[in-house]
Amino acid sequence: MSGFDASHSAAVLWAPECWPRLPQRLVEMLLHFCGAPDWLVTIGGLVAAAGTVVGVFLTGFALLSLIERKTLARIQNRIGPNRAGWFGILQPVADGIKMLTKEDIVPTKAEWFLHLLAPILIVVPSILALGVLPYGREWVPVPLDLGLLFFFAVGTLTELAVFMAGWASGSKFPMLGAMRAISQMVSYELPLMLSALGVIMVSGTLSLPGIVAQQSGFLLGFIPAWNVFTPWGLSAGLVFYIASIAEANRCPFDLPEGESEIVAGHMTEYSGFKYALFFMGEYLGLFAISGLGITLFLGGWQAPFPGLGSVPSWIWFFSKLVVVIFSFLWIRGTFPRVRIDQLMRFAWLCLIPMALLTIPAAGIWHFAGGGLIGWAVTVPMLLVPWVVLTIHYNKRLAPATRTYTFADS
Amino acid sequence: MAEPFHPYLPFLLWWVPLLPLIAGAVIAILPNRYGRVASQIATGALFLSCLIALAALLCSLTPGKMASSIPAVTWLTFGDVALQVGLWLDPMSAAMAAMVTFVALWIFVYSIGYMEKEARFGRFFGFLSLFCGAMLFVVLSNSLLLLFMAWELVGLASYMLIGFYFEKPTAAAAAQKAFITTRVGDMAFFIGMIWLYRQSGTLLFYDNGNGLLESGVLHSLAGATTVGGLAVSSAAALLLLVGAMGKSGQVPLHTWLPDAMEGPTPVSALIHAATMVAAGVFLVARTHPIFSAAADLNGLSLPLIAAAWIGGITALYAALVALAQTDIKRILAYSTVSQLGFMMVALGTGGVAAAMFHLIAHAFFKALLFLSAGSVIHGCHEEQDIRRMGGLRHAMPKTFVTYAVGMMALSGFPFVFSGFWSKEAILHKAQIWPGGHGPFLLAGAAALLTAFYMTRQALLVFFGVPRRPGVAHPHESPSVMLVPLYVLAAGAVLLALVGTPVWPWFEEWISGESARFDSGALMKPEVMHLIGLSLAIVTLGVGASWAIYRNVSSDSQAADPLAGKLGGVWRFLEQAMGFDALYEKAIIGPLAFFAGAIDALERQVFVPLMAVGESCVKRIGRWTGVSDEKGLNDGFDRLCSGLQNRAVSASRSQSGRPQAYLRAIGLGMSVLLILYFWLIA
Amino acid sequence: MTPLLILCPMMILAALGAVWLARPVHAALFLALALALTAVVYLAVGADFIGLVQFMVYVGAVAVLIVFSLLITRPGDEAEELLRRPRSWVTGLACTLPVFAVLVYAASRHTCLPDAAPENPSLSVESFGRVLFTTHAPAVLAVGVLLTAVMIGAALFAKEAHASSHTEPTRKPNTPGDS
Amino acid sequence: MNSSQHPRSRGRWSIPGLGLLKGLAVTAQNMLQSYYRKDRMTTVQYPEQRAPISPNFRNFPFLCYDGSDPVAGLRCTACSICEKECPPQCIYIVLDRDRSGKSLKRPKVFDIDVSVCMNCGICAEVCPFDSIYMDGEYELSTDDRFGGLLFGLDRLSKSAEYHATLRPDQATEVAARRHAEEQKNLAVQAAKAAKLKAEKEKNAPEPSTEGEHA
Amino acid sequence: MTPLSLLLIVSSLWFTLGLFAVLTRRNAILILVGIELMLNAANLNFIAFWRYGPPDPDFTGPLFVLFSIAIAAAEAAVGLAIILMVFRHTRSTDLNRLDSLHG
Repeated sequence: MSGFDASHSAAVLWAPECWPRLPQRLVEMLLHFCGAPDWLVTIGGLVAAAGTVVGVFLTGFALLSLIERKTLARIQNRIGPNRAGWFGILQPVADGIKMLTKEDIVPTKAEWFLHLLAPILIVVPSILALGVLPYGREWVPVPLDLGLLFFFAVGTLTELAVFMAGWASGSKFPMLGAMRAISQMVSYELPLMLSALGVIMVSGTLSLPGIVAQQSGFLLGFIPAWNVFTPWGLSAGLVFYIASIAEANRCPFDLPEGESEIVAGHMTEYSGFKYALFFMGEYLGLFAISGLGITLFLGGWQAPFPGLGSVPSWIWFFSKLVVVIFSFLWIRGTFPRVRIDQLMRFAWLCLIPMALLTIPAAGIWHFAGGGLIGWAVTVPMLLVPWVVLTIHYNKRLAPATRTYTFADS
Repeated sequence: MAEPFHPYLPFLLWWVPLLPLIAGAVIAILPNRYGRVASQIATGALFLSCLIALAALLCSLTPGKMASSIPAVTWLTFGDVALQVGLWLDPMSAAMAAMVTFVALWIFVYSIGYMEKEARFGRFFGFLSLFCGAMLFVVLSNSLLLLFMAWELVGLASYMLIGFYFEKPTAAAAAQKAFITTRVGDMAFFIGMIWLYRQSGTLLFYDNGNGLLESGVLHSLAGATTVGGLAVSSAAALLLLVGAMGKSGQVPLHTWLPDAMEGPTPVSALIHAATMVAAGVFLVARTHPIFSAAADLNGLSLPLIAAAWIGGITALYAALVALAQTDIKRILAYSTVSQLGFMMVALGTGGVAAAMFHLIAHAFFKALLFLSAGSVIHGCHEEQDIRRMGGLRHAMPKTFVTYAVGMMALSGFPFVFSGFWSKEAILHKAQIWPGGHGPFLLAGAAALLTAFYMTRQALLVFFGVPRRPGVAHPHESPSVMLVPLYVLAAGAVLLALVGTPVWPWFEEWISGESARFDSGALMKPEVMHLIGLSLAIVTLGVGASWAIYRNVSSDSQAADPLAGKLGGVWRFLEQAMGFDALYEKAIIGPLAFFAGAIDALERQVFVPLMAVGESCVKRIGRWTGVSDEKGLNDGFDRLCSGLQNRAVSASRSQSGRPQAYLRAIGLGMSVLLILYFWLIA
Repeated sequence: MTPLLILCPMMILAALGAVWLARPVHAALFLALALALTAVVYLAVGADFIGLVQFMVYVGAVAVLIVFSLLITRPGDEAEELLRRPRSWVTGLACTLPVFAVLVYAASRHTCLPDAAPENPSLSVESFGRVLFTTHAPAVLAVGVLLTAVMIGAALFAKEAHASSHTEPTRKPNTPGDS
Repeated sequence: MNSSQHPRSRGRWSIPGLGLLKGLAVTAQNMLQSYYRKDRMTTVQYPEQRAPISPNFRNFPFLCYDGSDPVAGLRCTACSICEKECPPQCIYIVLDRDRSGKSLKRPKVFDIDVSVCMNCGICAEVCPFDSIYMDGEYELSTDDRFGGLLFGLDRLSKSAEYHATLRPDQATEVAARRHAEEQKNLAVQAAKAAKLKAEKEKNAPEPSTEGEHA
Repeated sequence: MTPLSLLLIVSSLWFTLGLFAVLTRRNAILILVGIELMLNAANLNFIAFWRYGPPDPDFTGPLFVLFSIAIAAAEAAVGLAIILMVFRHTRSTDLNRLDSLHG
């Protein structure tokens, strides 16, 4: 990125498409007119850009923590937080104040440094991952050529952080929770990455803006050319969706912190601000992985209907994000938590085979040019294994009927 | 008429062999209880591939487009060497593919009825599909390498099918015998293949002038000489011939073929008619240009002569042995060996087209015969001994008719049966062969005997009175088994239409010329002469057999009428001229003797020596004991404890810890390094 | 050059930590740090793709695997034992120092490459992938077969051990909670 | 999971995933209807709204008095049965006496330490004077841990009307009984008085004139 | 000091340290740590020579590193599986306790 380019016209600067970059431009302009050297202008602009992303998503985090509680309450026919501010709108602030003012407890047996490092390491990769997503036509904070690889690479750091949290707490529940979390994350990372492979093959690039650009246009004039509207894309997207629920430790795959079994998993020995950091890391990770799913399968910032070019593209991205996040909440409000053996079996026996199958399907689709032949070959190729695997999973791999000795069933 | 099919040919032809292979793979992962589904998959896949093969046959009928290469696919690249595989469609392979798929399809249908009650029903069809797919690759391959791989697959599938009843020790032994015997030939084939590759740098048959079977490469192959002035092409061809002998059951590698009767009857039909044994003959036919590359002016070359003689000998030998057999399937097996000998004669004497015609005709009527025999066996409740049958034409009239058609085609009944014309063509080729009359005479005698023993078999099985003690009443087979018989019988008859001298369409087509109708061809003196000879042979054989076996005793234990007249010769024939015994003596015997000798050495020499040593040691021990008692006791103890202490401290270095060893190694290496630099400085 | 000057001492320190620290978990975490620093070095010299792969495989998979097995086996600290057995590390040093000397010697011989040689351009994924899947396709296939075999093998190991733990129920259970 | 019988009983299965979708539909319905069907919402907005408490609800004890004077109308006679029966011994009673030391049959001190009380209700069970009952009040939080939770007579004494609002059935029953007893007592006293009078009349020859004077 | 020689020195130090760990560590998993260090030292050399060495249009260095990484991952997986199996049998990952072959 070069220094400030004075040739930016005011029209471009103030266009709705560019609003999210306003802070960056303004800081650059300010520094430029103050006579700062070029490198300082660049760095200042980058800091402002990063600040925009972080600010947007921290606000999102605050709102989400409230909306999640409200939604879950409504699903359970309750009202939810409504005391702090109008309709409880200030609840996140109240929570934040509570978290910040709580005592920070470090257990005697804990290793204080790793204990401190873990919550930080949980937040960092999420923010890094958020940095490479394309939010709009003009809004890509860091346009990397290897964006997807970068996303997955930093994503792996979370596992080490969880391990640190579990181990450094020096107590049993965190340790058990960390072991669960690591085995779950390792298992579900495979289908996650494998399902992204098909997209890489078809778009021929690892750059996330490139992947979004590949999904532009409309089929038959009204169906958006998103990957999810192809047979392999639907299959891979489904795998990606399920695996991302597990990667984000969301219900029904939230056993690392299954409060009815192991208190709070690896976060058991944390309190106050560190605990809040864990929460923040989790929500930011949720945003990041939903954003990646949108980028890979739901067309990123592409508009869902033709003729909507005047609407700023980042609005589409965030609308999709809201829909996806809401689906996560809905699922959390609906399904009970699964058992750990069911969880692992599902990953290894259902998701990974399906993710592997989508790769040849994507290849066939690519070389068949996507026409009727592509549909004719890939639909049965994917549909049959899905049906067979799910029925098989339901019938044979589900645990045997339990008989209760002391209770009438 | 097949014009619209042409553009899709390169894509579709791959599916001819691939469909059965895929079916086999699918069946392999199906649970055993889905046997019926498996049979449907296998038959359906073969049906599709049969349709494609017939379409391909139609394509190759178009003049000028008779040969088409399916673009080669690079299979593996090692450095700058690329191994290519591809398919080749010419009249020969088209006809073979159509025949294999068609005959095998009906064998599949037949198996659905025949193997119905089998526990491993599904697996059987998996193997059958694998077998067919491999054979189709053999037939359609445009590369010696692909052919060889498919060839080995054929061997594997035959091994599994012959040993299908692996609980039976004889079946398991027969499967091993088949596998190992053909392996002898395969080794030669492999060496020949590698030699050809080394000499020519390619394994593709046709490759725009650079292929193995095209003139440029053939010239260079024939030009190079090896041991004894033999052209390289001839030497390699001889090796290929050995491979073909192993697969096609030529003397002396034929012993596995009769034993292969241990497999289920449809398997026998498949092996003898369409797939396994035909592979050998097809190999020679396909590589015939190599065989004749170094031919002299008369068209003679060493491998061709060898093929002709081996074929003749095999034909006569097997026919003789078949005379004395009593197992219905064994007779058919030997007749197959004999007919393969015919084909070899034809190949040796230059009649590739005649050989192919006989191969295809034989496929039809031999499949027919085997399936009919299976029907008979099925109807007689798994009875295979012809001495215990008889009079079956009343019990199973439909089977009788089809069997009679097959038997007459095999014996060479004149004019309306394909066997007559194909055999006649071979004899014609053999007769005019410039290399001598030996193969012709051998083949003629074999034809006579063929008519004889086939008539004998038919008489014993279907005529006369029932001779079956303790066997329940025979019954006709279900229609799922009969329909294939009708179809194949029709084929055995109808094929005669395209191979008569009057309209030798098939041979001309194979040779790449357009056939024309020539009613005068029948009147040519040499053709008339030969037809007369054939007629005489058949009449003589059938007549003699009729005379001898017309009134066979109704006692199933009674000796064969010929046995008394021939005496020892009969028994010799019954033992298949002692080939098995010969191998027993020549190969297994010495090995057993060697083992026995070593055993004897152990028992007779070493054990007594040990006994002597033992007594010596005992004596010494007693003496030492005494001397020890007498005063060495103390000193010896001290010595012992001292030794023990040293041993303990020495054993401490063997800590069993890998790192200690590693460190020791590292230290040694460091010392060496220091020494090295010291010496350099 | 500047990033390297910053990174190299950190790498050395991290490796020292991985080798010298008494607590196995600390050693493993330092290994993870060292591997991550290597990835950063790769990024710094322009091998972006390799750097990210290194991060993903080593930090994301290998380090996590090592740490996970440490969690399962719960080894005790090694400090005392290492000090109590000076023989092992004295001999270890005796073995490794000459190796180090030889390596440094070899390295010094190789720096006679022209320092002013033009630097290779950084790694472009597209051309890299093209080379990988054309010239080296057999090697990729071989690695694929190897990885499949490893997966099956590791699963078999785990399975067998599982069976044996069933047959020998008398073994003393692991004493938990030393951490 | 869709069948009403057993989730995965042999031989019955449906389209995979259908059960999940049904579950999602149920929760979606819950969520949407919560906005317009008020009968779904059961939340009571506490400080503004309160749920009526059940007559069976019991919290800490209180002392009941009749009439309007909490001292004079107190039913308690300081008999100390409750003090003795109380399992955690959170009741402390001092009997009120006059100068001469004669019992006034009322408590001078009646303390209950509600931080000790375990709400068992035994005191209310054993009280023969219908004096002590379990209260329904629950907003007792205080910042004075000791003094604020030691309830004296002033906090414990509550009127019989309060009891009637808390547990109407019990209160009317008790009131009726007490009234009957009172009537009986009155009758007995009247009888006694009549007897006394009769004896007096027997002793005195002309009681009637005396009575008229009285 | 050129970047190449700097990287070479770091890599030789890493190799030496890894070897030292292999020779002196007692825990089998930590020996694996040492082996990983040695492997990475080699990888570092490949990258260093590719970057600062003679021109290399075929990406030989990165390719070798890529394969080496794949194989190292396989090695780690199998090695840890073996160690875990040993652990299940002997309840220890201490190599010095696995000396049933001692003299």
